[in-house]
Amino acid sequence: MKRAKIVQKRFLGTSFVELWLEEKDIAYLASPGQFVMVTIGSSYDPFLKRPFGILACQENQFGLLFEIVGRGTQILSQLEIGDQVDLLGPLGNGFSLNPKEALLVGGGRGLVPLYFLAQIFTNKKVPFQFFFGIRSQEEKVLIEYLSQLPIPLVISCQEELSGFYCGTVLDAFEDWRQHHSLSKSTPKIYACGPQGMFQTLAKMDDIIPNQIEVSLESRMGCGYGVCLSCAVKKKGLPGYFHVCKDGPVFRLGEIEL
Amino acid sequence: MKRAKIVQKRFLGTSFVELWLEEKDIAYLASPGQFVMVTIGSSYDPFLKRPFGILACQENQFGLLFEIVGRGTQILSQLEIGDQVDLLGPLGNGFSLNPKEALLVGGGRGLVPLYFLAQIFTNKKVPFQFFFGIRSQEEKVLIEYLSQLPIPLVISCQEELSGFYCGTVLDAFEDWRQHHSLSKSTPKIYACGPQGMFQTLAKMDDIIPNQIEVSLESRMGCGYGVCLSCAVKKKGLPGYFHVCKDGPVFRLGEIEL
Amino acid sequence: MNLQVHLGNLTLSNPIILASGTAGYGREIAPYLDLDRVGALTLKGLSSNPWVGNPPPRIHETYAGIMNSIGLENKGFDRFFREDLPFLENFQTKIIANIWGKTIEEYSDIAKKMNGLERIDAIEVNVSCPNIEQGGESFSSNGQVLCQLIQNLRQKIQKPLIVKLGPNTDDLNNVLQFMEREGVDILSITNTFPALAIDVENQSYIFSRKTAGLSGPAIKPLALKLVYDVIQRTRLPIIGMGGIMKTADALEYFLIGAQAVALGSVNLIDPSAAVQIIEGIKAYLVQKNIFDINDLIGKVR
Amino acid sequence: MNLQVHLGNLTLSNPIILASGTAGYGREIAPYLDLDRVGALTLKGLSSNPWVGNPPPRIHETYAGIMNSIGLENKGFDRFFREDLPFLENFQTKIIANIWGKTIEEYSDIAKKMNGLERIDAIEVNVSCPNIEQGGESFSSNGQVLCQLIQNLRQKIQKPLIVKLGPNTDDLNNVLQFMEREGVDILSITNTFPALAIDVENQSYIFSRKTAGLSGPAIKPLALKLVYDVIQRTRLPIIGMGGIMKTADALEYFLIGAQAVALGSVNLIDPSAAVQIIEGIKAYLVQKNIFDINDLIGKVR
Ligand SMILES: Cc1cc2nc3c(=O)[nH]c(=O)nc-3n(C[C@H](O)[C@H](O)[C@H](O)COP(=O)(O)OP(=O)(O)OC[C@H]3O[C@@H](n4cnc5c(N)ncnc54)[C@H](O)[C@@H]3O)c2cc1C
Ligand SMILES: Cc1cc2nc3c(=O)[nH]c(=O)nc-3n(C[C@H](O)[C@H](O)[C@H](O)COP(=O)(O)OP(=O)(O)OC[C@H]3O[C@@H](n4cnc5c(N)ncnc54)[C@H](O)[C@@H]3O)c2cc1C
Ligand SMILES: Cc1cc2nc3c(=O)[nH]c(=O)nc-3n(C[C@H](O)[C@H](O)[C@H](O)COP(=O)(O)O)c2cc1C
Ligand SMILES: Cc1cc2nc3c(=O)[nH]c(=O)nc-3n(C[C@H](O)[C@H](O)[C@H](O)COP(=O)(O)O)c2cc1C
Ligand code: FES
Ligand code: FES
Repeated sequence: MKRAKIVQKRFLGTSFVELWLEEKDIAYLASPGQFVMVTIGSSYDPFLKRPFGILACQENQFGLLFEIVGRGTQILSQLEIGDQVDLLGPLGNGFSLNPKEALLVGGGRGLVPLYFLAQIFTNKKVPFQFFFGIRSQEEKVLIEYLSQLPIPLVISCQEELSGFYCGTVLDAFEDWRQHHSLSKSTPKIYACGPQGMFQTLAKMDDIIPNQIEVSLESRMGCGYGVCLSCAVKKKGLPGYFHVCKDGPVFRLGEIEL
Repeated sequence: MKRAKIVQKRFLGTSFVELWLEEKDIAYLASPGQFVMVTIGSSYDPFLKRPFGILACQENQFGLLFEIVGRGTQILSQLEIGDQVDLLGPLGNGFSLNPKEALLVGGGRGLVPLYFLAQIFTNKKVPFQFFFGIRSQEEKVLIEYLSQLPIPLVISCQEELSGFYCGTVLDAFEDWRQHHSLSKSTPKIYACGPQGMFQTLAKMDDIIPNQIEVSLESRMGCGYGVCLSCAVKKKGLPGYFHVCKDGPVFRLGEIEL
Repeated sequence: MNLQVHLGNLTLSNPIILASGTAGYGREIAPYLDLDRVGALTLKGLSSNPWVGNPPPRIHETYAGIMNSIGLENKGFDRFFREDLPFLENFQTKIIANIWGKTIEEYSDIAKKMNGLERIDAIEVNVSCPNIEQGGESFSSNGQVLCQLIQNLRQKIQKPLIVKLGPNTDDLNNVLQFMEREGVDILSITNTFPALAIDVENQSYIFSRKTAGLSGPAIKPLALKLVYDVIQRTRLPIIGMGGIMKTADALEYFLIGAQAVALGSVNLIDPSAAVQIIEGIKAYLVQKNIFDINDLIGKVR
Repeated sequence: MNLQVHLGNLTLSNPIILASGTAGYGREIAPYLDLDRVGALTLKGLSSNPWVGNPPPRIHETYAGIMNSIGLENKGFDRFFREDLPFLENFQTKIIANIWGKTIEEYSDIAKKMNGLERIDAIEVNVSCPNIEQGGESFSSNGQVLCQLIQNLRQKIQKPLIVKLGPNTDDLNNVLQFMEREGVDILSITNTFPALAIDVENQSYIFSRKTAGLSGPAIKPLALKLVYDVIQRTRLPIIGMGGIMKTADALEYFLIGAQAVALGSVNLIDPSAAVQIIEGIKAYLVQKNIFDINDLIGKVR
């Protein structure tokens, strides 16, 4: 197990928290799509660690950005700069990093691995476009967060929000695709967001699910492959993948949603 | 349940912590010997509240002084100024407050209720003498703490410690008694300390156990009389007292140690 | 909104009960909780004669739970009658007397006395007590003895009769059938779970009786399973308990079919928990657009 | 200092075992834990043929515990043989194969295969599996069937045979006697506890099979009691488990007489816990001036 010190903390609105942690190994090794398992509190209630995607790495630090949705994230949000947390990582496979061209499609906290990916693509000069959608005004903080990156962005909001596309991120994505003739080499699509988004994406015209990489969430017991809790059904085959080992990044065509 | 804010915190050495909490009702109502039940952490592990004697009250604040001995006190020691704690109190009966003259005999963290008592006696101009003993150098911080009060002190240490009586507090007490002819109205004795101290005290010459008030510790489930966990055997009678309701202050003669 | 529930002929204004042994005789918890807010108060287990209980330590903290070995200490009927009953007259809340004995006769005796008190609305029989005529085994560890006890008590008790089961009831299916036949009104499940703890520092048992009863949040998923199993096998109304700490815990019991729930260990750490849970249930019903709590009971099949 | 223990004909360099299902097939946990430090590694339960297991969700957090409904997913003997066995050849630690089947024949089949592998030091039989020939009831819920299974496997297995019991073994006394007679070498206790959880938001069961197995710190006092009860009734050596998180927890099991302990859920949250516990035990022995761990085993009577 690794121990990391919190070196930066920031609330984004009331329900998102950005943490920066100092842990050399993770900071050097992590790649977009990978995650860490974080110990919650110092007691056995809550018991399990919680998985969080890696947001970015800088020297010997790495960032997390999480949404407060339950007990674990609530407790985590109370940590302060200087506190230590135990964690395992980096875990999982991560996205493929050498497409000719890429489209990133994210919703809500699905931002996290794509943000990291966008940074890598920027450095590597891989041309890409980032589509990002939020459900409501409350998530506006995520837009502001993302806008700090000097990257091509298309932003949508399901509520009316002046200056932004009104609809789901896939509506915006579809709209964009109709107005832009894609280059001959179809760009690779990377997606992270809620279950429903993946389902809709899989059914869209001109989409080859096996060329889309998605980063999944699932309930995890261990995060490193021993407990087999994180099952996701294989498509067209018997049995399950395990999100923590085989994923969290899968080709959209190989999993049953 | 009451919620109090921590307004002061200080480590005394490495194993004692003084906390001051803001809670009007407790601060106004508490009397020496009474205690509070403090919630530990925000999870169900550890589960039970922990009992702590009240050290002093000042306006709308009251003090605690505790020794880090296990998991609960460890967690409590990590609280910071500004943090909130849930508690019940003031609980228990407390010492009698109107003796003609008094001798206070305490060991280790037994200091707490006697410190409060000494303050009250000072205010009420009840003449008294405070005997306080520590086991080792490590507890020296308690002596320094106590020495801040302008009260007549006899201090002992079981280890050699220059300037102080070498032996147990009861050795020092006995020694003092032999050199001082007590006034006609035998002074009332108030004691708080480890089990062994009470046992020795009960067996000392010229001691009338029923004139000694002792403040006991015991394992507590609730602190307010519903669970019956805090049993202490009645002397010469069948059955048990309950430390949280019938005590924590008892006459030394009425309990089996 | 309706929170009223009917457990056979016992009607509660709401389905939140304080469990036996965790609310004293009412007086102790009253400074922290308006007794008229809860559906019922179950009294600490009483026997006909006073009983001193076990030597300390009587409580031990485990991971998210507590073990207790109070040993059924109680002041006996007479002192209860003098010291506590008058206080209870000040409230409208339903009062459930919890009774026990070391022999069937002792049970009978306290049952008759309680049955004679107007202020007592129902009688809950704790059958997880050592039977001194059977070598100190629990009454519930022998189905036949248990049935005998229940039959005897049913004759003495005209008030609603609640039988409180523990986790290891012998021959459960037959006992359940017998209780239905004999006209037991309500079951309450579960008492504490037999458990063990060792003091590794002193290399001894923590408790003088070695084993003690585990309660609290640790047991919730097990207690819920027990209640579920019994609900599948009987039509008697059920008071579910074990590890309820929050509204959501209570709702789990209602959803599998418990008509009421009791709060035990939580009272030790928060004497006003019951009120918060009642408020939480109301909020849940509003959110789910349910008017009557009875429409929630047994909704998950 | 001696940490070596003998469980019948199985000798472990120290009495800390990794429990089945919480350490994979060794490879998964090896990056976090030197496998040669532990007394033994128990493999995730294997059946002769691959088994897909249950649909998600498969895990649910409870107060200081977890419920799992993995459904015995495993890659089957052949893939284990190809993919994992070679890796295990790199270590000296003892390897215990945990096996299961849906019929006695399936058990037999995997038993024979495992018995033929040199690298496997002992075979642990998980008897808390659904028996499809008996309507999906667990093998351990019918004493007669259980004895039949054990007799059959004893004939197939020349290696040390460990039978792993759960909390609700039918007719335990007779089963224990039978196992002694048939020459079972070791017992391991306990598997997870049957438990239930409800999703109150969605008003449904959390798990598709409704019930699931509870493990982790919540069950420790109950598991310790189970182990204690079995120790009173048998002379077979015992591997105790259930909720061990820290050194003190392991010591409780040794003090009541378990010859070894296994760590389960703790591995999920801290894959190197075993090493810390081993170090903790050494420190305890030093403090208590005990040279041989065997002098600690059963010290509390
Ligand atoms: C690989 C991976 C990467 C992740 N990265 C991020 C990230 O970067 N930022 C972020 O905010 N979150 C991320 N998550 C999700 C995050 O792990 C959960 O939000 C967190 O564990 C919830 O913990 P909690 O104790 O606050 O909520 P809980 O109290 O455990 O649950 C709150 C609610 O969410 C539901 N729930 C909890 N976990 C899951 C789950 N895994 N799947 C479906 N429902 C669930 C519960 O049923 C409940 O309704 C990631 C998850 C995975 C698997
Ligand atoms: C009325 C009352 C007033 C008290 N006032 C003070 C005070 O002012 N300052 C102070 O420092 N402490 C006081 N105590 C003691 C304090 O409550 C305990 O030290 C504390 O609860 C220990 O909690 P823990 O979780 O740190 O220890 P745990 O981890 O629970 O236990 C640590 C060790 O102490 C033992 N232990 C724990 N509680 C008790 C007990 N009650 N009796 C005997 N052994 C026990 C355990 O077996 C273990 O060996 C008081 C106790 C009572 C009953
Ligand atoms: C300290 C304590 C004392 C108890 N005394 C009794 C009792 O006298 N009679 C009884 O039937 N149950 C008694 N119980 C059991 C509780 O009523 C309840 O059945 C059990 O604690 C499970 O619920 P919980 O997990 O909410 O505590 C007692 C429990 C505790 C913790
Ligand atoms: C995720 C998980 C998977 C398990 N798989 C198996 C298994 O395949 N075979 C088996 O006999 N026991 C299995 N168990 C039970 C454990 O080996 C152990 O008996 C139980 O978890 C109790 O120990 P613990 O409280 O330390 O976890 C599993 C437990 C968990 C938590
Ligand atoms: S979370 Fe344990 S195997 Fe994936
Ligand atoms: S601690 Fe519960 S009655 Fe005293």
